[in-house]
Amino acid sequence: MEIVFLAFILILAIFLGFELINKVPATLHTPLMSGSNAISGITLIGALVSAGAEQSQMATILGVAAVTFATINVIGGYLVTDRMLGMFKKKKRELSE
Amino acid sequence: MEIVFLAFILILAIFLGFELINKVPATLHTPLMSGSNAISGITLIGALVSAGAEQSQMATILGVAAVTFATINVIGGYLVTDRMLGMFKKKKRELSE
Amino acid sequence: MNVSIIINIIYILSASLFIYGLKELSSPATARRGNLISSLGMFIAIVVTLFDRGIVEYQWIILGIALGGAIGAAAARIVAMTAMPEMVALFNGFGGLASLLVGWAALFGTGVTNFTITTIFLSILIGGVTFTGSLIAWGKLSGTLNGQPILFTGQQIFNTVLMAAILVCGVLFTLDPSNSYYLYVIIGLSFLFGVMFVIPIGGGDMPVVISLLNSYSGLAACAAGFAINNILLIVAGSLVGASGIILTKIMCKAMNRSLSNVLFSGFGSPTTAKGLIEGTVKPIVAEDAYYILEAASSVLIVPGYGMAVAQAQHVVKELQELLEKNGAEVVYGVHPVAGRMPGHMNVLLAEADVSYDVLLEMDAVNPRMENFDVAIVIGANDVVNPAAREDESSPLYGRPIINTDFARTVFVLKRSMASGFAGVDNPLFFKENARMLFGDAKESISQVVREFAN
Amino acid sequence: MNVSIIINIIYILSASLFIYGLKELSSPATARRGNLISSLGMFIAIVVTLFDRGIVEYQWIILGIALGGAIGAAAARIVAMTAMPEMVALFNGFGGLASLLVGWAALFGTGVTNFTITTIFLSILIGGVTFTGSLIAWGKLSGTLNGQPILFTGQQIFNTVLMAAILVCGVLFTLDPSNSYYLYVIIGLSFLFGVMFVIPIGGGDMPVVISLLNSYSGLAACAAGFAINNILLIVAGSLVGASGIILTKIMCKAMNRSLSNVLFSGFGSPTTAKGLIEGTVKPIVAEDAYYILEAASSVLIVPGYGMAVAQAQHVVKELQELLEKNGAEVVYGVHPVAGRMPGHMNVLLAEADVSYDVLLEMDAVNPRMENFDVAIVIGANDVVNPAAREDESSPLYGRPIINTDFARTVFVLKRSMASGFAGVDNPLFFKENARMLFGDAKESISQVVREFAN
Amino acid sequence: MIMMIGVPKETHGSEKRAALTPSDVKKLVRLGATVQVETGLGEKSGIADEGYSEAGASIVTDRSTVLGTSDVVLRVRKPAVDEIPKLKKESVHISFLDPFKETGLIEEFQKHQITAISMEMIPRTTLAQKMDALSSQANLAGYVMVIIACQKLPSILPMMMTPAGTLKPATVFVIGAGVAGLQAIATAKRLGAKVIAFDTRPVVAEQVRSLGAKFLDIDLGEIEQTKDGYAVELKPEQIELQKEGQKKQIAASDVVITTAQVFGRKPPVIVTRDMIKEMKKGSVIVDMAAESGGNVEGSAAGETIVIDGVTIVGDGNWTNFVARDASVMYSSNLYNLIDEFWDEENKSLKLDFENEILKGCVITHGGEIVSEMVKSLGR
Amino acid sequence: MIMMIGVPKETHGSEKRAALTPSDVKKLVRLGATVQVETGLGEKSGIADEGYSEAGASIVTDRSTVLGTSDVVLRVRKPAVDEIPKLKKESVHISFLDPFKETGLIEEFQKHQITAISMEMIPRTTLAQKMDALSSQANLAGYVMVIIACQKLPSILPMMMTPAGTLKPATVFVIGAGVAGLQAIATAKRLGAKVIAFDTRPVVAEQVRSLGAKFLDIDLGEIEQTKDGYAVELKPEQIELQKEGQKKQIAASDVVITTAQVFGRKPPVIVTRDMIKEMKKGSVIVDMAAESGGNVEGSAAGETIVIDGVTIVGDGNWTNFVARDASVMYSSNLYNLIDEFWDEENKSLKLDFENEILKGCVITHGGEIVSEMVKSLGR
Ligand SMILES: NC(=O)c1ccc[n+]([C@@H]2O[C@H](COP(=O)([O-])OP(=O)(O)OC[C@H]3O[C@@H](n4cnc5c(N)ncnc54)[C@H](OP(=O)(O)O)[C@@H]3O)[C@@H](O)[C@H]2O)c1
Ligand SMILES: NC(=O)c1ccc[n+]([C@@H]2O[C@H](COP(=O)([O-])OP(=O)(O)OC[C@H]3O[C@@H](n4cnc5c(N)ncnc54)[C@H](OP(=O)(O)O)[C@@H]3O)[C@@H](O)[C@H]2O)c1
Ligand SMILES: NC(=O)c1ccc[n+]([C@@H]2O[C@H](COP(=O)([O-])OP(=O)(O)OC[C@H]3O[C@@H](n4cnc5c(N)ncnc54)[C@H](O)[C@@H]3O)[C@@H](O)[C@H]2O)c1
Ligand SMILES: NC(=O)c1ccc[n+]([C@@H]2O[C@H](COP(=O)([O-])OP(=O)(O)OC[C@H]3O[C@@H](n4cnc5c(N)ncnc54)[C@H](O)[C@@H]3O)[C@@H](O)[C@H]2O)c1
Repeated sequence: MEIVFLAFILILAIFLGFELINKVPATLHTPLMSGSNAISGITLIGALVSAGAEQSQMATILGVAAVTFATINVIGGYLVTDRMLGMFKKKKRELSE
Repeated sequence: MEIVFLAFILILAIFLGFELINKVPATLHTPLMSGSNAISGITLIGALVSAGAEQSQMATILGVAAVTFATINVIGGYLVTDRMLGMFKKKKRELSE
Repeated sequence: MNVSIIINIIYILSASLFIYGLKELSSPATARRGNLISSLGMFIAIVVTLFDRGIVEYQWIILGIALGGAIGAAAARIVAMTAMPEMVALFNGFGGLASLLVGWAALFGTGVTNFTITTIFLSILIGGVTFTGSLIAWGKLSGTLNGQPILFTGQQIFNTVLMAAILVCGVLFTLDPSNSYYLYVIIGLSFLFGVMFVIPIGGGDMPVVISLLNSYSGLAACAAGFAINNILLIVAGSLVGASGIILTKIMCKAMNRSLSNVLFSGFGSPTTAKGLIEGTVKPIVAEDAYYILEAASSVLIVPGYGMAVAQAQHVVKELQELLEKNGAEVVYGVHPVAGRMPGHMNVLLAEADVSYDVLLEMDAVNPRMENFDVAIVIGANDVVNPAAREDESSPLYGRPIINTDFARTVFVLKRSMASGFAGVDNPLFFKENARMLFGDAKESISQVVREFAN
Repeated sequence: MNVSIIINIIYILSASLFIYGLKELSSPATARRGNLISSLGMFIAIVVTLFDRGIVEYQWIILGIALGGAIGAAAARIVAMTAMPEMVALFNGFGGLASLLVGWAALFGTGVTNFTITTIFLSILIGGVTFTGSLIAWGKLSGTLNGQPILFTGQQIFNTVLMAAILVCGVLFTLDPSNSYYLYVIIGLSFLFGVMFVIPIGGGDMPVVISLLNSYSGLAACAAGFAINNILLIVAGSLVGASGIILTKIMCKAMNRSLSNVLFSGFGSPTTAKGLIEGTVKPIVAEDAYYILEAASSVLIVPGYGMAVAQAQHVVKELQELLEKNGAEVVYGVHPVAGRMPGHMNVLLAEADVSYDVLLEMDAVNPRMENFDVAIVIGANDVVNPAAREDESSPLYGRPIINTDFARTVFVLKRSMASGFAGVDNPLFFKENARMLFGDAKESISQVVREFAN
Repeated sequence: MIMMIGVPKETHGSEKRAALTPSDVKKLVRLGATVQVETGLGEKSGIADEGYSEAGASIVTDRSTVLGTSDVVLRVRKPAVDEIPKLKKESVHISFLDPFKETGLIEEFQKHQITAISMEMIPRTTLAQKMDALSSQANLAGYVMVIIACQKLPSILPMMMTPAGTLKPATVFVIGAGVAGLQAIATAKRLGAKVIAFDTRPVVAEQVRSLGAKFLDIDLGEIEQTKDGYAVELKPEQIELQKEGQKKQIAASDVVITTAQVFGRKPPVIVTRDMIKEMKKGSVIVDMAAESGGNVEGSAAGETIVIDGVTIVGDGNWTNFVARDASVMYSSNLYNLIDEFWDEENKSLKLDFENEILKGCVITHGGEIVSEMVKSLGR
Repeated sequence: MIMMIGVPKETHGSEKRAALTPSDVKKLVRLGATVQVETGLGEKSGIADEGYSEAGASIVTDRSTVLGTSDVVLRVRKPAVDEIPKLKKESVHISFLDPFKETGLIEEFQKHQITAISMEMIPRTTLAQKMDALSSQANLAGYVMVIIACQKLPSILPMMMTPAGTLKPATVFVIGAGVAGLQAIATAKRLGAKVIAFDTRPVVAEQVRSLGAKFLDIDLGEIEQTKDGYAVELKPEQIELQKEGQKKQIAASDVVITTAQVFGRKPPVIVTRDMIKEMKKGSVIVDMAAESGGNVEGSAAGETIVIDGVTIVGDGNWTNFVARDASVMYSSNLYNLIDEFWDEENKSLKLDFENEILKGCVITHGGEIVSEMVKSLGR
């Protein structure tokens, strides 16, 4: 039964993903890409479970490596996105002053 | 655990519902309302289960009544929507000829 | 894999069809197909449900479906085109009622937990409100009931008390679900609440109310889904619930109102202007004007002093080009006294490089007026005032005008309901086929032009 | 309620934050907040996961997080603004690698069914492709690798064989998950496939590729979610997967290319025009032109013969008004020989009712050229040809021109790369600060005007 | 009895217009009237006798026949006093009459029991607009004045940025933005001039702007306009305020066109000699109403003169420069008037003296002065 | 040695232009030249002597001083032959010269060792555009011809829909859409006329349309243009084709403006008597080149005549109607020419005879004819 639920969730999420991005100005292409890339670092959650579950040494090693890489992705992704958007904001503010 | 899945599904469906209807021309307001009203007749599914489950006489009676009303909603809803949209289409076709 | 999983996989398919159908329904080009797709989703959902292990008795079901199907189909076929909105209201009410019944029936099911009881309560409550609310809306729209908003002192207090009562009953019911007394009270109160909800709203606002109730019936289905633990009900119900609310907001915006203003102001009663002029002023927004223009194959533009004031000639030319590109014939009907000096319109239209070939005199456009799909009156007033033809007491009586009121549809672009040079009211604005596009003419036309671009 | 349910409820919240964040990220006004919201979602998801019953060993986790966090933060801080895209590529690659590792680690988990193995295979495959693909993209963008597309005969066949091999290994692996040999082969092949996927694509198209790989890394996360049975991974992963594909399509559209054209044509290599003229022609679409204009506070419009041919004067005036409404100063720089007769531009601009006050002579605009945020060259060519200043061999040498190439940004609106009256090439089009907005001038400006409207 | 409509040739030397055009002859014939025109009627506006005869009019060589046998006589200008006796008794005479000044003429009409209709007295109501010859002619005059100014000005109106330098646009200042003034504004604007206008009636500002021109704001205190849309006379101190406000604008203008009039009064003097002195050499002033006094100090009726290097055009009779179109419009005004009061059944003109329009424009009837305005003036 | 630039008054009776304006005097002085002008130079174009003296020129009453003491003499029109001997030897003389016809004049220049520069021979290259007086004057002529046509036409150009009926827009047909023709098109278009144009050079069609006017398509077979952008002469059968194609358009036009020219040749006759006969009475034809033969059969040089009821304007010297602006442009052309060849160091004119521009426009130098074109004609 669980698989049904998961499938339902998958389908809904995919539809939602399609709908969310409707019309993006080109200036936002890169930040949006970077921001959603950061979200894809959600695999970190999985990595945490793997790393912490003490299943086997191999799993832990893999898990810790995964945690490291995923964290780079998450932290780096969010910060870079923020920097990009910060520039954008400033330019706009300059104008309004 | 099931409830978690259901809640996830609910949230996603609600977000999706919000996203789906972005910009609707006024000419489509009524058909869209009518069409989504027909979808809300999905309660028919529930009614079918209630009516057919032979839980108790009361449930069956209620279920059958529900089936009847829900069917009116579903059948009537889709047909009316189709009629409305048919009119619309014809007007457009006239033009292109 | 067991049957339940197969059923659920079909449900996923069905939900996808609903989603896709809804998406297509919201664009004119694909709407009809969208409806078809969504009905296909419904069909497979129904068929597959019938295979449910739990369903053992088919005869009653068949009866219910046959009866409901016949009524629904007949109603949908017979109903006059103009009565469709009230028919939708009625259907919606039945949907609400069905949710109420499903919720109720779920009480008799197995594994009734606290959580299920809560959702049963919700499905009964929302279903009941939807039911009576829709009935009232139907009555107001069809004229069975008076369209005027019904307001009385203490209404607010009464409604608050009512809500509190429902809540209390709900809690009691959850604590003791076997006591059907609470159940009946809840059903009764939710019916009453549905009535109270709709009566203070004027007949003119009923479409918005129906849309909102439609959203509610989705929520009711969703609640019923929780009650009987059915994912498809949850998904479809919440889809309708959410999209219905958005649609309601869009409809309010199109009327330039807020939702709360619609629900609580007692506005929206059909109005009649005083004096000889009868009818309702029907405002329109640029977007809708665009949809009508887009479908028009012959368009008459009647410019007046307002076009000059707005300096709208350039955008008017742009609109002309877009309409022509869209396959429509566009001509200008220039009244000899339009503007404030002889040839005023000519000066401006020449500036915008409008070809002389499409500038027609009043006498050239009037005979073919019935054949224009749309006449766009741009900042003209006196020169299209039908009082000159109809109303002997009018100071304009006897002056020839451009009979835009004979065109299939007339758009009047001006900033307000103010009168023109002659200072007399214009019955054109109240005609059945007239739509007012309020705002500075240049702004308004620019907006329409933009719609063409999208 | 047990911990797992609480965790999952938090996950729901976190997913909602991701959804909302993504939505806000796609509009300029809210993008930054969107990113913040999404990071908040990530934060609570991480925190709550740490409470997972299954997690018993924290020291390694802390180490991993600390290390990764430090690297990520440092990289994000240090990277030069211009190097951001390649940084994103790198991050993305790490994300893919992480998914690969998570999938791999899941092999050692409990309850490994056929289904789980399939998803593990998928997460390893997609993760691997994403990893090496992103690395190559990073190399091409940063210049570490040559940006030229690498094409060799038999490439198609090689890739087909590669894919088949992966598939076969996948099946074998699923049948015998304990045999780690297949696993290593799959990892190796997926790495190879990632490389093969990106090398035939030119450096100029890398942003599209990164966006696509980003979508893949979402899918990888999704697959990993199935593998370890984590809803949040599934939801967030599929969100990113789907929205990434849409974004990729949008980016292709903005470049006027199809996705398959980008991926398989070997196009997009940086080009250099022959002869003396150096640099790349950088086309721009109306939408982007709008974003730059929207931020400009002083704009120079330089009209030429092409404006006359396109009869674009009226829309130019409209653009002027919109820019002014937006707070920018707009002036026209009219070159004495622009057009085909003396005063040609004056005739047209007067027709469009452009105030004389904003019509400036060449000598009035040239000294302040550096201060214009944007110079919009509308169908002018010879009169803005810097060869007249720079290139002694040019037949135009010595003729005074409007030095639009000194403005911060120049938009050149014309239909092609064709030359003007004098028949000589124009180095302006290749300058660093020049952007070509190709198309009929009237069309192009109308599009920009529409962007202002939205 | 069929109605005879007669049109004699214009006698005033400089008058080129014809009171009736062939296309309107055709329309009158269609109404059921008989039309006779004097030979050579349309010559000066480029219409041959054949045009008229083809349209259904009879061409008459003898002028007195036209005058003496017609039930309705149409012309442009007021008749010579000595021609009144030649008219058929109780006939209708329609033309410009200048009734406030021409008391002798009015008396003569009275004496011979002629129903005299004055075209300048057509009221400015919505319904009478189509018969309003003052407007139709003023409109053309507005165009003509600009063309004449262009021709006299030693520079061009539009701006031109050329390899041989930039020519600035000429500045045209229009004083009085009634019918003629507005058309002058439109025409100058079309030619690319910088146009500024002034009028005492505040409603005009919006109209000026609706033509894309600028309005000069001068605060004169309270200003009214009559119900017919005419301006009221300014108080002396207001005139001073106006002059002060315009001084700078006049000095900065290449062309000044004055059309300021107050119905039934001598036009105010707005441009004085010292203002002219301040203008650039070669500038042009067109004084629309020079013939009836004018807005410009020193302007000569019917002449173009140069004062302090400034050309002052006071030619008057502006529409004669575009005689063909002017005839078309005037003739159409007359036809609309006749058509309005035509009795379909009897195929004749039936004047209903209770009608608002006729109350205004009929001056004499049955030996009496019937116009209230002219009467009140007579007292 | 400081360079003396002198400007004598124009002697031709109808010439109102001045070869130099005060603002260009100022610029020349800034270059380092001395400028002397004959008294009354700018009178007819509205420039007082004070203007010049304020700008830094000395006002000279004696004409022979101006001629005899100047190193460079500037004027508009070609000089009288008897004034050449009065010029300083080896001085430079810049003006229109009509060098193909004025062989006597050229000889006289040769004899007195004058460097004669002909303004009509400035090549039509990109770089010389700022000195191109033919273009700058033709441009103004285009405007003037339309204004004159407006003034002669008994109707108005724009369309007007009024209570007194609708006036159709006048149709203006422009034959030859070079510099003058294009400006005529633009001006007529501005005034609201329906404008149609024709030219033999196919590239012109787009230019005409870029002004919002229509182009009359007549298929004449192959057509070329010279590298300077001038038209080549048509073959006789092509001229016939053209006439045939234009006939109907001419008959339907209220105004016809002809500017068709072929550089160095007599203009082709395009509008014949029978075409004129087909036109409406009162229509106007403006023949730009009437003075050098003209495009219209029967047009009179320097005069306005009426043939078959059609007014044919052959006045010529068009820019004199806008003498001030014409002077500004011509003067600016001259200044640009001097500036181009000014030697900053020696503060004097330094003519480099290898320069493409000078190769074209210098006719005589050091007693020789140096212009290849004039030379080839002499043989
Ligand atoms: N042609 C002539 O020679 C002449 C001369 C004098 C008088 N008249 C008289 O003027 C009248 C002309 O008739 P008409 O229909 O052209 O004009 P009108 O009757 O005066 O009506 C003009 C309308 O334009 C609207 N308007 C003004 N500014 C606007 C803007 N910026 N955007 C949109 N609408 C705007 C006004 O309504 P809102 O305020 O609601 O926007 C007004 O009702 C006739 O009565 C005629 O007799 C004509
Ligand atoms: N002013 C005068 O009196 C005069 C007289 C004769 C010659 N000239 C010469 O003409 C030239 C004028 O310079 P200029 O810069 O104005 O013009 P230009 O150099 O001729 O360039 C015009 C440009 O406009 C573009 N264009 C044409 N139609 C267009 C359309 N519909 N939409 C967008 N672009 C369009 C063309 O490029 P695409 O084909 O790629 O679109 C062309 O490169 C000078 O060389 C001057 O010497 C001037
Ligand atoms: N109701 C109608 O249908 C109708 C018909 C025709 C005209 N009109 C209106 O009547 C108005 C007057 O028409 P007209 O042109 O025949 O008027 P006019 O010839 O009497 O006067 C010309 C203008 O001069 C102005 N003026 C007077 N004194 C002035 C001063 N001291 N300084 C500056 N300007 C001064 C007047 O205000 C008027 O605008 C117009 O606005 C016109 O729109 C209305
Ligand atoms: N390169 C430059 O910078 C430059 C400078 C000035 C002018 N020009 C170009 O040179 C061209 C000619 O200039 P112009 O006006 O001095 O020429 P022009 O006065 O010699 O001739 C006027 C026009 O008459 C046309 N014509 C000749 N025979 C004709 C016939 N039989 N029927 C109809 N038309 C006929 C010609 O094609 C020309 O367009 C123009 O197009 C102009 O753009 C170029």
